[in-house]
Amino acid sequence: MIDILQGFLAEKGIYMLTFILMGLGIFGMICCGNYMKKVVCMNIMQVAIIFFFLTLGQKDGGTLPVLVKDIFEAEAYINPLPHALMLTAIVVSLGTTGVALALLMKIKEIYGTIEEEEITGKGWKK
Amino acid sequence: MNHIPVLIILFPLCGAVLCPLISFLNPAWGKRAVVGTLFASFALSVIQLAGIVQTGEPVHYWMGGWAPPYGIEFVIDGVNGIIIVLVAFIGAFTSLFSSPFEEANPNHRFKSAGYYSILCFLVIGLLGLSSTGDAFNLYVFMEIVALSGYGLIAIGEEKGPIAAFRYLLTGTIGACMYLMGVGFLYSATGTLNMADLAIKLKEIDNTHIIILAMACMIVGFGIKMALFPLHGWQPPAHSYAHPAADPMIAGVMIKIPAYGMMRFFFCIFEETHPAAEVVFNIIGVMAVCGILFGSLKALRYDKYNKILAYSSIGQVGYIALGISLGNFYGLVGAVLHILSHAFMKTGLFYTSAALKYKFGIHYTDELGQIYRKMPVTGTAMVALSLSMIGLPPFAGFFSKWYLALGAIQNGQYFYVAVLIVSSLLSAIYFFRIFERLFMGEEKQLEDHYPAAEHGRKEVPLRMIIPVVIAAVMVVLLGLGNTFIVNNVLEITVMEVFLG
Amino acid sequence: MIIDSFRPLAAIAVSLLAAALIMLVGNKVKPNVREGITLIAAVIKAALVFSMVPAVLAGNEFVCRPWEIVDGISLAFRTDAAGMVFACIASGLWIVTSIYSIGYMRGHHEKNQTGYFAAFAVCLSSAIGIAFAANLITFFIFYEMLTIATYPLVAHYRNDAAKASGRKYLAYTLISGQIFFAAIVAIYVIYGTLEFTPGGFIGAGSLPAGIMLVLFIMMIGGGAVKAGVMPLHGWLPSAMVAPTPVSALLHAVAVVKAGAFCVLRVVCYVFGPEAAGWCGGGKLLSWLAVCTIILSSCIAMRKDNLKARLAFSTIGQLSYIVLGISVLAPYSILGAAFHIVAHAFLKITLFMCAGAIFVTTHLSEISTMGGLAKRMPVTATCFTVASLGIAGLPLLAGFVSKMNIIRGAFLAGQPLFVATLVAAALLALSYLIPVVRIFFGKEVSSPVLNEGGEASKAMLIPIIITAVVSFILGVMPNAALHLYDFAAMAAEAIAQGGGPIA
Amino acid sequence: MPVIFLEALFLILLIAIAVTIIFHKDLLAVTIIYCAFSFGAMMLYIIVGAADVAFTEAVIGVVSTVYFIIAIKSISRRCK
Amino acid sequence: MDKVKITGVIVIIAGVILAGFILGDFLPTVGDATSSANSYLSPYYIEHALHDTEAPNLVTAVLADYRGFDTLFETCVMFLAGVTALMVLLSKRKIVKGQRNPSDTNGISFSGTVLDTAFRVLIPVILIYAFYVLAHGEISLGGGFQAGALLAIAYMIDRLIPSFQNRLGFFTEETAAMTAGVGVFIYIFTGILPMFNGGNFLEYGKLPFEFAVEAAVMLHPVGIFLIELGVTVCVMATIINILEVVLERTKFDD
Repeated sequence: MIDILQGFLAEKGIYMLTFILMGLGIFGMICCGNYMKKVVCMNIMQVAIIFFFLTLGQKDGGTLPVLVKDIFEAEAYINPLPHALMLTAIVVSLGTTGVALALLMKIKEIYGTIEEEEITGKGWKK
Repeated sequence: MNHIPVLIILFPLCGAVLCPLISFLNPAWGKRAVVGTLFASFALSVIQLAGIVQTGEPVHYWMGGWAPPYGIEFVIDGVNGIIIVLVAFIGAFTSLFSSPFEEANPNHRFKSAGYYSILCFLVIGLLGLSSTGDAFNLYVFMEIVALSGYGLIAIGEEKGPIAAFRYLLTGTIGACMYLMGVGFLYSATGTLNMADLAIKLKEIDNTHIIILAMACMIVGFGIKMALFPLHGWQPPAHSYAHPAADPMIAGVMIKIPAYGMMRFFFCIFEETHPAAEVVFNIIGVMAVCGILFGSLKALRYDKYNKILAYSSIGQVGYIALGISLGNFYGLVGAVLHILSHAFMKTGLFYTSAALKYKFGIHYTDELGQIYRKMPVTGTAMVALSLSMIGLPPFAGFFSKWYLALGAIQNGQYFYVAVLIVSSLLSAIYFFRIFERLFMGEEKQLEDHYPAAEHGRKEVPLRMIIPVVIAAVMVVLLGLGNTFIVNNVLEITVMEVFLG
Repeated sequence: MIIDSFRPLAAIAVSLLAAALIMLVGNKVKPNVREGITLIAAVIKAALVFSMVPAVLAGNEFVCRPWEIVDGISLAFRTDAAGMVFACIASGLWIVTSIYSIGYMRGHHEKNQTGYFAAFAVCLSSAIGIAFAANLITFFIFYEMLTIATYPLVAHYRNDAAKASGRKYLAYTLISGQIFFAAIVAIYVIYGTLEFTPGGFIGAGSLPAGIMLVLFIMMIGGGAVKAGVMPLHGWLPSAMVAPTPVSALLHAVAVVKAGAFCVLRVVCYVFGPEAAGWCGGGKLLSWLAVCTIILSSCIAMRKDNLKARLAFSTIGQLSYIVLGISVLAPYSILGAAFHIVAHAFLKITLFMCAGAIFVTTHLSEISTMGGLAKRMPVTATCFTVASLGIAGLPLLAGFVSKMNIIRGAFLAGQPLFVATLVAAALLALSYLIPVVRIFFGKEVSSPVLNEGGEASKAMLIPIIITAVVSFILGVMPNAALHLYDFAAMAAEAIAQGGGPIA
Repeated sequence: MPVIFLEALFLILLIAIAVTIIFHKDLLAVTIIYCAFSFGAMMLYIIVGAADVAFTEAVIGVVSTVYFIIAIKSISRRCK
Repeated sequence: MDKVKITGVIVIIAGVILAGFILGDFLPTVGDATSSANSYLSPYYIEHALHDTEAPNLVTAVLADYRGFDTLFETCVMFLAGVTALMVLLSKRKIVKGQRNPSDTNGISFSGTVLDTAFRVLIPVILIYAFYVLAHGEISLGGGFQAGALLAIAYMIDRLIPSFQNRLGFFTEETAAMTAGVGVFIYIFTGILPMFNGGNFLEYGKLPFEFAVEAAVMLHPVGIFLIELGVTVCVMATIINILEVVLERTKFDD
């Protein structure tokens, strides 16, 4: 039973859960009326993508990608490339969040609200 | 070792990061650092293109000396060589163009420095986006472009922040989608280098993942280039951005992702792949809808920038149409349209910014008889608009010619009809502007910045030069298109894109 | 023999440069300088064009291929016989119209004269470009340039009426132009060439007849709109709101003639008589032309506004050319080519007369012009001469061309067309002679006609010149520029169907 | 127990947190929950062996939470 | 609205699960050491990193050396984010600061000396740890980014707790942005140096410091340290920058 579950998780389950998380993030970005929550959901989505990349580099029986004396076999370590990539992506997400928050404060100053509906009602479309 | 590919980026990069510090020491020199480095980068890009045309070989530059696929490399062939020239060209002149704007509000020392820094980063990002040969590096540059775009849109007019915020949300989804696509490709091949990806993808038979990656790429690049159903962020962003930076944002920022898309679909995915045909058809449908939608929507607005923004949606559709055709003439048309539309839209936004700068004009019904007060701007506007409609001998006509040629070669007569309809629709809204420009009632207009420009007829020379250059380039690009096609595109498109 | 020369390009560039110069300095210098530029450019241009006449007449061709304009096709200019016919009248009449414009614009105290003269110069450039274009893409570039350059002239007054007619003009010409463009692309993809070839490069039967007919219609549409063939003529009468020199230009020199010339190029140099006849396009076009001739003559009779009557007369006369071409017989093509010349001189005389009358007396309705001959005898006389010429009376230019068209139609076994042509001549008489009768009538219908004198010299001299020329052309069709020979050469080349002379 | 179950467990936890964030009305609470989300993500990264990424995520979790809280101070706390 | 959200969430969960079952397994099995992702580039990095770059931490080796160019622009993104945030809020009015004293409410006020003292003790620890992380980036976990963020966190604590009187606070929003720029410039400069010595951009092996080391490969740790230093400065300054920008325009009235 555990074997089957493990096999299922390894083949599909983890990816499914990751995609669900990503889907929720995108859904939140689209459906939440509050801009602040949109930003939080954006972060959720980014976490999902980062995790997706990390799972690609996962290796059974591998350890952290820090070399230990005398062990240089490729099988012994987890793939370091996705980690390096995701470090970059994570920093980018922090930058984006910072800018988004600054924008939110500016929007609050101009419109007095950060609710999508209220802003749309104030003649945004024109 | 030839360092030009990286120097093109490094010069403005140094200017951009040191601009705040230099401005702190001496406000005038911060600006000059950015403008100077951008012009240096433009000169270098021209040298680089000349070298590529002479040798006919793409230039490779290995970052850190690491051979691809282990390190990051820059690959510059004819097509992106010319696009780099375009970006550096427009970037340099836009930085020149924006200086009167920044002098007009000297209330804060950092304001000018920050503006130039962000603008410079936009240029850097676009340069990197077009020169990189690494899929993940492309993502990083995409984010640079996006972040600087958010900044320049947010510091624009009153609705700028909210336009920027919407762009931020949509743009992040786009970038993440692109990243997803790269993830799929990486999971299937284990490499990130584009050339290497192309080789590896030929070997694998896992079709699902290629389709998924293609879908993600379409969404990712589609959002960045404002392709039809994914264009929502674009009209507000282009209409409310900082007027001086708007030429760059509207003219170039949405074109380079189109080039990226082209590169992915022709260099990395095989265009003979069974899924490719479906994907190309989908892009074609999106393009057609975008062309018609953009042109129709532009008819509804009176705001000059909005009209231009919606027409951009249509024009990006032209490029996507060229991509979806997938034959030689279609691709040549798409690349030429990237070039010509960049100059047209940049020029039109220059005129828009000049109007805003001089008289604070935002709406076309304020344009009455403005050509008497600003003859150069008025003339440039006419030339650029005629090019947008696609009338000879301006550049817009010739890219349309190649697109139509490609469409008929593929037997897609419907696309030709769409091109024609779109030309006619754009003729309607541009001639409406002309009517107002030449035949509208003259309005009493007051100088927007009376203190800065007392008693002058036109806008300052630094703004006139870019306007004139854009208009001249549209003519030159039209009459000299075969120079580009024969010397640069013919070889590169055949070899790089169509294998 | 082929002569590589930049003369064709120079002839085009002269007036473009003049336009640029006028735009740049027009508002800063005195009107005399500005108009001096126009006149000098006109003279240089005419000299350039006329200087090529002897060589072309001797069977040579001036060819100029400056550079490739799109992949695989050069921007190419070639002075073949048909092109020379059009170029000669366009450049020759530009001088006349310029002089006349100066008189008219000053007499009428028009605004925006700088833009007017600049646009006029661009129009002429495009006309010469159209005449000399050696392939379809060059042709199309100048054709669209003409469309755009004419727009400011049509909308010259910048009031609501002008705006409306400008829109109408653009709607007709741009739509047809874009369709023309699509057809060009299709032809390039299918046949791999766009070079004008006497006798056409499209072989009969190389495409299914239906598709070829569609292509034919798409291409002819571009010319037919400008030439005012009947269902597509709507813009022409409403463009009458423009100043009279513009109407003269539109109707006599550049625009409608460019349309007719476009029809000639498409039918005879792209499709060729054989393919045009095979796909049924020739027949379609000739019936359209017949209908246009009859209908427009009938409408012209009912118009009281002089310019409107002349406009419908133009529509009818242009359809003569179209009919001549679409009969597809050598003589009729000769006649059509020569009718471009004849009608140019005749109709420009008529329009200039109408303009002179309007500027001098401010009268525009025919019914108010009774007894005009008393005040303006020279104008009235010239008007009479031109009217008779339009009707096709012997000794005047119109006779030569109509005779040849009829001869061609007769030899081609189309008696119905012959009948139409003869009837149309009578109809032309019936709508122009009443005007003449009113002019020379005893009864003076407007008080302004009792006093004052003739029109100003700047207007009068061009009128006299064109009237005299149309008489000379009627007596000696080959006088001076050998335009008749050119027309004959063109018809002969088309009939023989020689390959491209490039 | 294989690592993969832990992964799945934490992913489900994250999904639950995400759903909570989407439905919650109090922005300050959302921020605090997001802090928990960030922590969960960090654990997840450690589980898959990406210690560097986890380290970064931990640091960023702190920084962005502080940003969020300060921003909420100047923006209203309630949301519709 | 809530109903829409509930439906949406359910649809997404169900949709992804369905799609996962319907589509075949096109992604590699999690943990599969033989998948193409794990068997093409990664063995090269693992086996050659130490030899190539002298950095036992593979992630740092890849991040700072093999793909150092990415990291340069990652740093640029941070700098850019700081400048952008500053530019966006530049026109917004700042909240006027009063005299800084313990009772000042400009800052999140933690009441009680215990917490204050706890944080006071924390700051030097964090600082030391940050420098450790910076210096040991290529050997063990961490690197420039984490070090910078830790430094910034120390600053944050100092800045946010009113009773600390902001002793570390020598930054304003503008000086922070400038410092971030200098940080990026350190990075770029480190990259440019090898170009004078015949190397490519960021080719640490050609740094002009041959006299100090016995083998060219030993220059790699030097290069990595230098760029990590740049990253640290930039990241620290940017986080402080955004913090100052947001903080100075926020009123803490409760």
